[in-house]
Amino acid sequence: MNLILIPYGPLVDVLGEGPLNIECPATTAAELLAWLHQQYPALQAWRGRIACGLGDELLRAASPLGEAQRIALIPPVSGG
Amino acid sequence: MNLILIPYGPLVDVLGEGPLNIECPATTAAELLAWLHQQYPALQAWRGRIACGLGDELLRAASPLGEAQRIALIPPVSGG
Amino acid sequence: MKHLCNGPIALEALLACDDPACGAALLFTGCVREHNEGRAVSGMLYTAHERLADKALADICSEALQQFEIRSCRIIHRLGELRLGDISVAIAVQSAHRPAAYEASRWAIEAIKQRVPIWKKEHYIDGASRHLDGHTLDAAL
Amino acid sequence: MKHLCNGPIALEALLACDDPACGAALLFTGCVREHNEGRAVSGMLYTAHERLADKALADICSEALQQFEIRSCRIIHRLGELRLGDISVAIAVQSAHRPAAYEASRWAIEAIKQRVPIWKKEHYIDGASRHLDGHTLDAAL
Repeated sequence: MNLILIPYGPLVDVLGEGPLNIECPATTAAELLAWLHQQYPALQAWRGRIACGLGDELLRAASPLGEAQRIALIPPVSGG
Repeated sequence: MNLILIPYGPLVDVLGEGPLNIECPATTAAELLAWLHQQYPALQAWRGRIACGLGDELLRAASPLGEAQRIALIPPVSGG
Repeated sequence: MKHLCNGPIALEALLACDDPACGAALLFTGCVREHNEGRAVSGMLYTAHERLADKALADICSEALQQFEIRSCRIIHRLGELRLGDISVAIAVQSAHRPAAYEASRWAIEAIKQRVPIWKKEHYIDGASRHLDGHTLDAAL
Repeated sequence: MKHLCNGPIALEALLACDDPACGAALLFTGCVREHNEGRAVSGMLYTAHERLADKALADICSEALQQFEIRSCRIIHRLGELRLGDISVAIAVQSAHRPAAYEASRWAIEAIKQRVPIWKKEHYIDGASRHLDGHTLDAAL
């Protein structure tokens, strides 16, 4: 599946500003993250700590992904 | 002893704006209040609830009073 | 009288944060409410023993600085006739970290209500007025 | 974006109290501090997932209104490059009685730090910069 990834916050330091056009076998949000961790070992510190956003919604683990979707990669937050 | 009493807050409703010039046998703050309660039965609701001020100090029960002092009569407070 | 005023409280001055060690500021304001204990309020008269009230408010600021990890505490209480919505009291606290600001501000407003010789007289829309019940000072006899 | 801004936060608008049922107002402001974790800070960059952040801040306002006896809750978070002393976030809560205002304000700032997709990147006087550690969202996978 083709996806467009937008890294946020400290993930920009690891993945660049993006958007990243990727081609991956993932069909759910959880599968996307598993694939990402395999492809980018530098994400190790964020294992279990990244949320996926689509539009103005956060995705669940089993949320299905669709072709050409823009997925926000959202690391731990530090506003305030 | 001659004293000048200045009522504050709701005590103004009972004793008037003041200052009240009084002549009384009290020699301490506690004695003054005992005498006041005798003279002004309308103060009944404030028994044990009035503090005495002299200058920028609050008096203790045994604080001695002096001739012609101006004593502030300070009922329960309701600022804020 | 550093802590008392007779007109609107200057909030801008209270908000000013020129201490770069502060990461949090909390401004509490109390104002005249349209209802109290079920009665419709039209306004409020605040009177004070000004000398003792100013001293008590200064004491509260000093004690807040001692008791809590805060960098500043400023309190202004307004006196005179206030209308609905007018601010009667403002407490500005600044600190490095936010928990101390909340704790100190909360402590200060309770201390004001318990210790400062200021009195409210409520005016009602039916034309009546009355002094509110208050907190007896520790020094009461 | 109702809850986000790119320049100084307009505090006057947040302070305005035109609800005569309110007796208490609390304004929390967080600002950039000169030290953090022992390092001398020169400034801070705030970035956000703006759409999700605005929604999360709106949710926090709604939830505060449901959970606490308050009449209004307004939150503004500033984004972009901030200097020392600049206000990054402001929370204005108004209520009939003060305890609810304190509780809601305190709850809201904690919720902001835990739930809103905004990130700090600290700049240090030695020229270095780094993103701060943060709170993992409940939705993290």
